Amino acid sequence: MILQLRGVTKQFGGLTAVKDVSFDLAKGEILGLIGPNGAGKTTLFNCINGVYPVTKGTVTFLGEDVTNSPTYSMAHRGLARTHQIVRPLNDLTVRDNVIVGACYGSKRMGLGAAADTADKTLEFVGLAPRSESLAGSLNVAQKKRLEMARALASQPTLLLLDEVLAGLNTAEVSNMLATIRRIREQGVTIIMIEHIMHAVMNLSDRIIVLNYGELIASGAPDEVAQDPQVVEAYLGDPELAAQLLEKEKEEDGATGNA
Amino acid sequence: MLRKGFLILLIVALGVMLAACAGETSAPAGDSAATGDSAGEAAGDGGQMATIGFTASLTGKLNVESTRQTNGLNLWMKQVNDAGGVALDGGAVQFQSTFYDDESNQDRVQELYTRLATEDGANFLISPYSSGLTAASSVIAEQYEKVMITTGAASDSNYTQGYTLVYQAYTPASKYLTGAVDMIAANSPDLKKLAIVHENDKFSTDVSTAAEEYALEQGFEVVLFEGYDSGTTDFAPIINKVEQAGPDAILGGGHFQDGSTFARQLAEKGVATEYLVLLVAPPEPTFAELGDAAIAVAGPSQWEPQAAYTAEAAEAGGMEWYGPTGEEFVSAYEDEYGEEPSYHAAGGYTAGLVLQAAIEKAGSLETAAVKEALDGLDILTFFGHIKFDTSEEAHGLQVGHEMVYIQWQKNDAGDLVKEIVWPAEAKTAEALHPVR
Amino acid sequence: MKKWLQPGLWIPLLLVAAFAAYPAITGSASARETMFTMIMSIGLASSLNILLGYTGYVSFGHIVFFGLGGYLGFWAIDELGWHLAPAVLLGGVTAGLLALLLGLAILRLRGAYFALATIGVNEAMKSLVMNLPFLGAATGMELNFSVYKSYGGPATALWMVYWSLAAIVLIITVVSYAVKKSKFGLGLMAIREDEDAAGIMGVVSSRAKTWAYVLSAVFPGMIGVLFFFKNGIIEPGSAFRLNLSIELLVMVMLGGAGTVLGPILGGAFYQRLRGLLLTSDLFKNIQLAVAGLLLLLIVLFIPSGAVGWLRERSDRLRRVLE
Amino acid sequence: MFESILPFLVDGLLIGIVYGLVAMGLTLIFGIMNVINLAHGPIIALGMFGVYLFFTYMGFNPYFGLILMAGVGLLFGILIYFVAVHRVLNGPHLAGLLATFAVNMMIIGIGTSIFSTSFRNVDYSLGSVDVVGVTVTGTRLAASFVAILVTALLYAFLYRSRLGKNIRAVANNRVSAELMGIPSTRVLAISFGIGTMLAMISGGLLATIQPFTILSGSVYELKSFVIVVLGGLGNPLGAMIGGIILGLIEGLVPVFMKTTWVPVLEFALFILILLVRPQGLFGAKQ
Repeated sequence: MILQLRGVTKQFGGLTAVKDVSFDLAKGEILGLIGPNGAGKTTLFNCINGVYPVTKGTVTFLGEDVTNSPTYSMAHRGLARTHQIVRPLNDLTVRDNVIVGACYGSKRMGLGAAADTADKTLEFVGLAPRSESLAGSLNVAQKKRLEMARALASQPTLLLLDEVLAGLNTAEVSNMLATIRRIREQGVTIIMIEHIMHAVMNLSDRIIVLNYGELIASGAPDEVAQDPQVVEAYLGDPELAAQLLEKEKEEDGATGNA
Repeated sequence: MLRKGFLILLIVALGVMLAACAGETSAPAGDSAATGDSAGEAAGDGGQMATIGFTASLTGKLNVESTRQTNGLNLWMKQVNDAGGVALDGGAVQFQSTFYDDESNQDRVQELYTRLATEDGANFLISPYSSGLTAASSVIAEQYEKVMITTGAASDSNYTQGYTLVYQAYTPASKYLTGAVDMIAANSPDLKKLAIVHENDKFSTDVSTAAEEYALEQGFEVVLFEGYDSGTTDFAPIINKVEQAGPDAILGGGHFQDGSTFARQLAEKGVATEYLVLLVAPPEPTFAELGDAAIAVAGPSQWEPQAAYTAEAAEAGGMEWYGPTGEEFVSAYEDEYGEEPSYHAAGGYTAGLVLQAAIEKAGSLETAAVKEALDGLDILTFFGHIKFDTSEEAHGLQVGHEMVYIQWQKNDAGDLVKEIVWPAEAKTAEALHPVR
Repeated sequence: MKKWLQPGLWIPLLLVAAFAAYPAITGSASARETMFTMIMSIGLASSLNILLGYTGYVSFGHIVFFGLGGYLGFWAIDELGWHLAPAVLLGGVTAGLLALLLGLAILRLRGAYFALATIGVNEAMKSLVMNLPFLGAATGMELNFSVYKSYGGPATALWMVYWSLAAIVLIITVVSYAVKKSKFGLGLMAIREDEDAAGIMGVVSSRAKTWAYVLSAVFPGMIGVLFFFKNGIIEPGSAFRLNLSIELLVMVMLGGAGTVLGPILGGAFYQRLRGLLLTSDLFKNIQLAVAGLLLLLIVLFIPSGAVGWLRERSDRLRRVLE
Repeated sequence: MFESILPFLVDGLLIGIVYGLVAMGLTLIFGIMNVINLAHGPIIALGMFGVYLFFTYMGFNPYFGLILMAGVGLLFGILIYFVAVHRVLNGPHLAGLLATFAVNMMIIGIGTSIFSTSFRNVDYSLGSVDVVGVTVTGTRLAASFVAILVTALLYAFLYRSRLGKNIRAVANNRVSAELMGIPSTRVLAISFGIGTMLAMISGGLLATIQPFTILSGSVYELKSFVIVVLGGLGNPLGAMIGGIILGLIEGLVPVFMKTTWVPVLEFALFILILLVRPQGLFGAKQ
């Protein structure tokens, strides 16, 4: 097991954002994390990588109890993540952004090695031509790739992807999906939060569903899509519900794109 | 490679150029200063011209006192030059001044005095106003072997730092309030409890510490010894503390503003005391603006227009009389500046006068000769007795000059007037007490 | 390493060296005093830049390190009879230690709270020193003139102090460049851009910030000893002058925060501008207002300062100027 | 014992109430737009000079001068907002600090050249009053009274008037306030004006009880920092409580030790509060 959550609960004042969530994650797996807006998905990420201290429960990463470890120590242990709202280091170049990831990630490389890694990673995500631009000057899709590159450059064991597809156009989405597949091929375990259903259904080996902070379903994509509790949870958001139901039709729609 | 070399050269050139510009202008000198006395310019007929360098606080927190001091010095220079200068062996020497604005700021003083001593070729230096600025300038005077007369710089500590060319015109801080202790002992032998409340700066702390020591020696009890921060405007806590301690007399103060505010707030709170003696503020003519709160407030002064030091007194005391009489000085100053001279103005004039006496005696402008003359100087002027300590430990410390104590009293017409109440031989009225 | 030959390093180094050498070329003591002020500003501004420019923490009370270092060094020379060199080191170490202690505490605060806390630290330290008799309390301390004699007379002593200052400022320039080009510096800049994101990427921000703070404090501590040794007198008011602290901020902003060259140009330009305004009949009385107007225009329209502005103009300049 | 510390207590309390008003403008502006106004000190000094000039040259009663200065302050604050603050509002916090500091330099620079740095007094007396056996000057008592009155009026304005409610809405969340149709720029400008007005009024009150120079504001700016941190940045009522605490410290500490230790304690407390309770002793959480 790479990651184990046991009874993780997070309260903000009176509000319970995440309630008693437990799950396991095996090496090499892609786990989809879905749920309606405000279900506590990002909060759960924040609990896993130490942004928020958890109210209750434990997080075990690579066999060690890492509950409430500071964010940097999670990064050093090999956990990387991207943000739903991108957080580029605006006044640094794209390359420097990625070098930070490499320098301070799981390998804590020296500057020289980090620069090599950064160049390779930028090549990998297709940002090499912009590597000397300031991160602040990128467009949204590029910033998303930058986040990805930064996370990858840290040579993570586990990658948390928070809506990397949101705000991208169709071509950009399929590009990104291809990238994610290739990351998996390198043996990186992934948890991804995603609203674009066909993507998450296609990529994930397994899906867990959060609603009002509670884990309401877990299983293979097909099972989850048909789970009445999940469908009900999504009724509040007709668009998502429609996507969920149409999933069958779109099967394999994005594959074959390399 | 060639291009790189060129670039390096360019940057070095740029740097030096920028430095040069800075060198020219960052001293605020240039045009605002160097206004040599116009009378001095005419001394081209074989006579010599001596340059006196100093800085003054044209701006900054000390500008009022500093300006008066400069006025006094300029008056002296004008009078000497009008009289044809000082006669030396090689012909008469006249004086011109070079000065800069120090903004009452210690950072700039050394830069400016170095400039005066080297580039501007000053023969002699006069100190800036205030002890802190003077301490910084003394290092430079000594380093470049220029005689410096200090005025408006009373702290004793500057004269125990091993300087050999720095001479003090003022009575040192340690003597400022000892006379007040003597006065109280003489007038009201039954009073024993003193409160000393002083501004927490160099000068006032030196004064108060010395006064406390002296008072204890004289058998007084110091029931409160307390400092307050410079710039204090609310004395309520201090006054409450004074009332709690219940002293017979209150000594202390600092500079003009805090002193007059303290006096005012004491009056507002109706604090009863036999004597109230404050530094610096009471001798200032504007202290009278406090109205009734000023009545019976006393203070030490370096000099007062009424002080009548005379040639006869000099003779009696075995000293040489030098310079104008007090009356002559006051009327000349009033003609020139349209106001009564304060002791800062008299101090500035005296600094020049002392220098003149020493140059005359030395018959030379050479530092060594003038230094020797200053060491041996023992004169009485309108400002009082001038004599310097020549010991190694406290060279240049003023040992001749005495403070006078003034007190604000109401005359028969109901106007507030300053009367000299101490020392006994100089007094113009009996000290009024209690204050309230 | 190749990076030591980069123009980003040698341009600022040459510039500082040229400033420093100017009085030696003319041999004028008064030029030396003028340049002392300028080079000191450059050194202090460059030190502040490590915290302000690289790490993004606004310290309003940075002068506390100059003051405290100056005080301790002065005390060692005056009371313990130390030579200037170890005293300068003592000043640096004291300032560094204070920064280390403070770093563990107030660096947890962010943004405006940190800025306010630094003012508080400076004022607290000033009032504390005013109550410490061994440091001369409110009256401060004075050096006996004979001290200078052991350095070969006052003239030699003052030139020695000047060259020591120049050497320290050259070191600061190298350190500033080295930090900027290092992994440590990259971590600092990541903190400046987004402290939380930096943490998530693995930057141990509490530790990095503290070391940046220490580094930016050590040199002002050393410079303080040199300055007050030269002055021969130290008082609480001149050691912990909040105004100077804020002037340093202005210098860094003028030249460009976060660049190696910026604080150097900013320091030189600010001192020169002050000189110009003070000597101009038109501006003499309102020099502060003119400086304020200039600052406002820069903050509003060129927030990245002169060097930052140039770097934004062209990629070529960005490669040359650091 | 109590008898003997009573005068310390009364004086501390009275000046503390005025301190509360001194800091209120600073904390109000911070609460609404997250800007620490470094021009706060010079604005206080302008308030002092305003009352002084009206009194000395036009013979206006200082308390009437205070009302005039309130109007001047409002307009002046709105001017500062549009000249210096508006553009940097969404920038890094350093920009806000530096922009307001630039205003500070300009006011001090021009003020010094007009008024020099010599001390002024508003030569106005209301005599002395006996409060629970302690002699207190009338102007001091009046200053505390006016400070409380102004605080009450401010709260009435913030909680009763439409504009006040808009201000609170903008303070709470500027974006959603805009979505609700509140013109945030206008509201922010007026808020800055009100903050400036409060600073000017407090300056005017101080002028009636103490001498001052154009530079005096900086002393009160430093005090204001301590006060707002005590009471919680952004909380006007907290500022009043913080002011009273500061006044009591200044009044009572001298009973037990030398007055020169007062600033040490003040700033140590200031740092301590920042570290332990950055939201202030009574601060509402942001």
